[in-house]
Amino acid sequence: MSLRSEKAHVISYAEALNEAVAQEMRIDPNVFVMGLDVDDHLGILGSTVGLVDEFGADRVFSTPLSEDAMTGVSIGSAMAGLRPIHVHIRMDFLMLCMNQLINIASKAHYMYGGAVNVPMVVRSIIGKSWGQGAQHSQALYSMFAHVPGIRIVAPSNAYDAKGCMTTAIRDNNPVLFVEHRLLYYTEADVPQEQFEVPFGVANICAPGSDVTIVAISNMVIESLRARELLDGIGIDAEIIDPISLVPLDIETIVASVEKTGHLLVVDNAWISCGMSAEIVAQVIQKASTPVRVDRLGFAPVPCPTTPTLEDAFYPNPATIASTAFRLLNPEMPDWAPDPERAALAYQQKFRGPF
Amino acid sequence: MSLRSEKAHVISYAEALNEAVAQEMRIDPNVFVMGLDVDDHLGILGSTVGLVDEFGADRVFSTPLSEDAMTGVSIGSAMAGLRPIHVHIRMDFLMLCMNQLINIASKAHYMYGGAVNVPMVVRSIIGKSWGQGAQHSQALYSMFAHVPGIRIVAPSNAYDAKGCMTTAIRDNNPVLFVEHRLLYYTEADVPQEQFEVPFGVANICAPGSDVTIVAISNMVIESLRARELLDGIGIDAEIIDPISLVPLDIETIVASVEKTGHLLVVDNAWISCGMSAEIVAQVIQKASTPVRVDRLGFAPVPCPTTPTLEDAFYPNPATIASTAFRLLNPEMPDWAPDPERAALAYQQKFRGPF
Amino acid sequence: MNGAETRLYHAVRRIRRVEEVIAEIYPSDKIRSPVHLSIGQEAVAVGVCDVLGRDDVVAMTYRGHAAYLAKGGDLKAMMAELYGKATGSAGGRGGSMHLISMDHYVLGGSAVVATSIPVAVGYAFALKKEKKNRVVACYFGDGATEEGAFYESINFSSLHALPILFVCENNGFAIHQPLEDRWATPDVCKRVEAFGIPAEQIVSGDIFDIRNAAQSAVAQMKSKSDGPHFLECHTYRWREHVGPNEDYQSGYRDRADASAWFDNDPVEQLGKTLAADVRVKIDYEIESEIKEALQFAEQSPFPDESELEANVFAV
Amino acid sequence: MNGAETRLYHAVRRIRRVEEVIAEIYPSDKIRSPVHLSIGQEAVAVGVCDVLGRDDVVAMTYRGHAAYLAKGGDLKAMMAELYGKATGSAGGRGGSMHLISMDHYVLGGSAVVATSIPVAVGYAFALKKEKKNRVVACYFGDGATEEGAFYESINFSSLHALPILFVCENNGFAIHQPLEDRWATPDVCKRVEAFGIPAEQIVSGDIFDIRNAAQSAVAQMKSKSDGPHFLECHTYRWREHVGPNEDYQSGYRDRADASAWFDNDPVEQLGKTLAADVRVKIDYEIESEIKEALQFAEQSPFPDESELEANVFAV
Ligand SMILES: Cc1ncc(C[n+]2csc(CCOP(=O)(O)OP(=O)(O)O)c2C)c(N)n1
Ligand SMILES: Cc1ncc(C[n+]2csc(CCOP(=O)(O)OP(=O)(O)O)c2C)c(N)n1
Ligand SMILES: [Mg+2]
Ligand SMILES: [Mg+2]
Repeated sequence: MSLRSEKAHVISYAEALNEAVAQEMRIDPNVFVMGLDVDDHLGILGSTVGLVDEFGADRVFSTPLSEDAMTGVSIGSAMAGLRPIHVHIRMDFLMLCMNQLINIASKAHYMYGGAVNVPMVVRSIIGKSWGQGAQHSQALYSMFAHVPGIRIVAPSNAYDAKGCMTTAIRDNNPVLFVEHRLLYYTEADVPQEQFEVPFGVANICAPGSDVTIVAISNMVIESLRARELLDGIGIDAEIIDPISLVPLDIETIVASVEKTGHLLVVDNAWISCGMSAEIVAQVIQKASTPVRVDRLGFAPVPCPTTPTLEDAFYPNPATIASTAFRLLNPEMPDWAPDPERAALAYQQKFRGPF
Repeated sequence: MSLRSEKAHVISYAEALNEAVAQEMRIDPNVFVMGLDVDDHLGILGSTVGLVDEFGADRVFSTPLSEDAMTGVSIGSAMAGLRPIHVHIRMDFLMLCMNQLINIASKAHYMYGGAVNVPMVVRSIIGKSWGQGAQHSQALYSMFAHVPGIRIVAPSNAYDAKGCMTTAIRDNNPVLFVEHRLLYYTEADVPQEQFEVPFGVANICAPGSDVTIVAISNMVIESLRARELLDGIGIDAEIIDPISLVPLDIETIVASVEKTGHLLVVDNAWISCGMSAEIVAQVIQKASTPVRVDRLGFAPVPCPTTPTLEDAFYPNPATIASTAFRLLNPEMPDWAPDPERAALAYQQKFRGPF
Repeated sequence: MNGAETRLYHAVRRIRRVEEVIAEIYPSDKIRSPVHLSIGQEAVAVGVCDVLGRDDVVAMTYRGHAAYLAKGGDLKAMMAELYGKATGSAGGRGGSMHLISMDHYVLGGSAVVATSIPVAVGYAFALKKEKKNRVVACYFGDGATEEGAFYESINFSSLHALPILFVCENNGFAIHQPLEDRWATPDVCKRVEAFGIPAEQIVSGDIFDIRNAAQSAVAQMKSKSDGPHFLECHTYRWREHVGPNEDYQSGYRDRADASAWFDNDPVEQLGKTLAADVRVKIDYEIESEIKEALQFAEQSPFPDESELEANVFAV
Repeated sequence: MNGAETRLYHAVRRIRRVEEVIAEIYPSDKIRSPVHLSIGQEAVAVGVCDVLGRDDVVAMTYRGHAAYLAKGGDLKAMMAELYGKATGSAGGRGGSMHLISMDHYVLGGSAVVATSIPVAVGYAFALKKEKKNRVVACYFGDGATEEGAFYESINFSSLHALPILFVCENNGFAIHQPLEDRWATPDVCKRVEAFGIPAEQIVSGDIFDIRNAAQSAVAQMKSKSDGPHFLECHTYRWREHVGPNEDYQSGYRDRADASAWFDNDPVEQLGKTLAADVRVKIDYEIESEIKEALQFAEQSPFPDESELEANVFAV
């Protein structure tokens, strides 16, 4: 181990992404970054700041507002041997590039009999709305998980963000990289040197014996807080972060559920036909013991802007805790934790306008 | 009842769609039909033949190859009070209009506080590939079922096709209408006069006590044949056709599963994050008795063109029957029905080129 | 002419002041929603809307306060919407980016660039069928012309000779990216003309130039049904892309570039043409209206949490 | 010049005969995959590919047999692919619409109209970075120019001065829809020029006209790095949109329209310029090659069912 790695290197999620990309760009000239606003002074909430200065406008550039064609450009350049990182500041905008992503990127390797690879990273930010509304708040990764051929990762902390980004860039397939805006400000001690977080290996963030909570992206943080709340009433929750959704480490989840007998999937997305459905279905098919399950996610509505409704739109530590309680104690009256205790510090940092 | 309705009126699925649209166009001048090739001599496999002659080019017209904008045009015209029927000869092409469908059509009513409605029908054909390959074989309705605000129907026979089409045109919301190409040639006795098939009411196509098979679109036909095969070895399968996927009549499905204790969902689409996952998850959450489940759908690959692989890509009566058998008898060796008996007559009718 | 000047002054001043007040309130977090201000761009909204009939239609973007107000949208409903109140134009479901007023034929704004363009074309398609000589005016930014949907839309609208006036508010930037990084050639009018659509570029920012061009386009659409027209209006965004502040310090543009536009300010220019007491009266009226609207917004209730899942589908 | 004629004759005749044979075989269902024949359109494929270097790249559509063969794609691998065999160019996974040969720099065809255009632009982007003076030739139909992706693609390619020759095979129809129902104006070159891209229309269908235009465009891209060029080549599809047959009886077009194109047939025209024995020798060679390729396809094995789920992801 080098001296450098022995000192703590506490960086934010945004810095972790930035560092992973910069380090890989230094050793691989084929890596480049494009997307709206990757080269301005804000640099995608800091995650691309400085890259254009170091690597030049040939390798870090903003594009016209042409998400569809630019996705095709990523694909074509990847087929030619480059390694594009295509950045979208909101996942909602991926709806403009579905044709290229679903009809070309996900299929090219198989459909052309292995003649081409499409090593590209599609970065897209999801996030709590803060009044941004229905078109700026969606987390649509389940659509991509429906279609074979695209890897999906949704790291929940700076360490995984850096390691997953390195793995994603080096992967020879399209990788959808899901980044929750509220996580950008969270920090972790992250190795300074490059490292890979392998896809398909879930992380048991906190052990527990009563209920398994599988939480995606920032729901990991919310669920860890829910775990504390549950702990206060003697319920011991195990929190699992799948990190990568495709491939999914279902074995780790099943093993946990076989131990606890209870599964709550907390997704940062709509429930219907979502990852929460898939995880529940796979667990039910694979578990060798009886299981009770529940799911949490966005309310089944377009995200409203007004705070009263918006607050109710998302799962939060209180709803996670009380849902877990109900799952374990269906006969008992509902329980809700003290709202004060349920608040999450990291959310206070985020204020608009966007 | 009129004399006319007492005579049998046996028509094909294509004719049923055509008739429903024509009848509604006669009484509602706001209804119009657009989409690539709706007015040529082939008329979308017959389903739009003759409409331009009766209603004129103002109300039945082909468009430029501009799926994205034409979807916006549908939406805008619907907001203005028209009732567009936008036809896509392959569902794969909806990937070009995801932005309009997901970011506008599904949200407009809610996002604008009820100020506008979007009464439009999006017709899209899915179908067994016959060597058409990865980009001409997808059934992507689960993506839409993930997002609140779009109704989805997938009628499996001419009767439901006509009745659902009438309901869809009259509905004040976007309706995704899913039509399986192989069903186009199937016939049924269908009322000549207009009628509505209500959304959200499943059809128990065949009763049974051992296993509940929920089958979507043409998988209903394949499952009915599987039921015969199972019957030959003494297994009694109940076949449920949800007809509409959003809203979903989960109560009927749950009631059946509580009776049989076994649920097999057979989808005409990929499994991961699909309708099959959603149905399984909802049943598990709602059923008051223990349930064993399994799912069938496309193989988790882009659809290959070669017959050997393509045949293995789709569920069929034999795989449905043997999967149901395994679900009921996990300890017994696998069973497979006689392939000859498992073949489906209606599929022989279909030959390329498309 | 003096009538026009008074009317136009009222309209631009009202928009300016409303947005200045929004900017002042903003740090309080009472408006918990991103705001894209049109301060500096009012002449485009007002110049075009001034020639529209009451039942002509306006389609706009997330940067839509100006067009909403210029077309007659209710200020109370707008402020309440920004405050997330049940009395807002979208019942608090839409916020600043999704203003709508079907009573005043203001189609809702969209937060996804260019997506409202084909929707506006669809509305124009319905108007053509209706045969009442109504037209749609469709606003969008320079950045929107880079999206494929724009070309698909103009092609279809020209092919079907639809009554739609496309109004490109060219403020030279998409967020912080200048035109040169996005357009292969600077001449968007030429691109549009290639689809058989008459196109006019107005670089002055002058409200009368804009109004005259719009008037003649709308007149032709109404009298000759000659299909779409296109206006490219140069303009300048005085504040940051989103949010209440100026951002000249951030480096992507220079305050010096802005100064010609400050000098050209339609509020001041029109104001100067009015008698002092006329102007004061208008200004006072506007302040009172804003005060009332704010009070309305402040006092209106939030939607009740129990309504969250209602009205996803229309009945 | 005679060298060129011999070479070009070989190329067009080979494509013609391959597709005629495919049409003959088709009713047998041995080719269980939709075929979009280029019969009648060979001059565009051959005229352009003839001026490309071996390591220049071709991108094409579902109607891609001609371009695949003109660029040097292997006939055996193509026939095996149509037969769904493991030895096919895509191992039987792609079929007629997804021919590919990276060895010959033939990018795969796509079944979704216009989707291969931005992909080709992306390849050109990589070639520009590589600085080896290679270019991409990107084929697409007249219908493809209606998709938004087309405009987004030409804007980006012009903005970044990418080495790509856009080749529009304008056969006047998208399936059965004539241009007039789809294009607001008939002049696609003007639309493209508005993005700063030199564009040339070739209405003759003459293979030398096409070749000359392509040659000068490619030469400029290679010597001056002057960015994209565009060719609109008028042509005519002799058979139905998809499938092996003629369809003049179906009413959407008239055999009379076709007759000028029959008279103009490059296979016949070029054939006439050759000495009889030269021609016979070439024809014989082609028939032998086709026979061999068919035999290869027939005798090759199907992929094994067990391979279905392999290779969704690259390692
Ligand atoms: C499809 C899409 N891509 C990107 C964005 C992010 N974005 C919001 S506004 C904007 C700039 C739009 O520029 P322009 O059309 O010129 O309008 P302006 O903001 O200058 O009024 C961008 C890129 C978006 N909202 N939608
Ligand atoms: C995006 C998309 N829309 C529709 C279709 C159906 N389709 C297949 S080929 C075709 C016509 C394309 O016409 P053109 O680009 O002129 O090419 P041509 O077939 O004439 O060579 C259409 C509409 C498709 N494959 N993809
Ligand atoms: Mg702008
Ligand atoms: Mg064509």
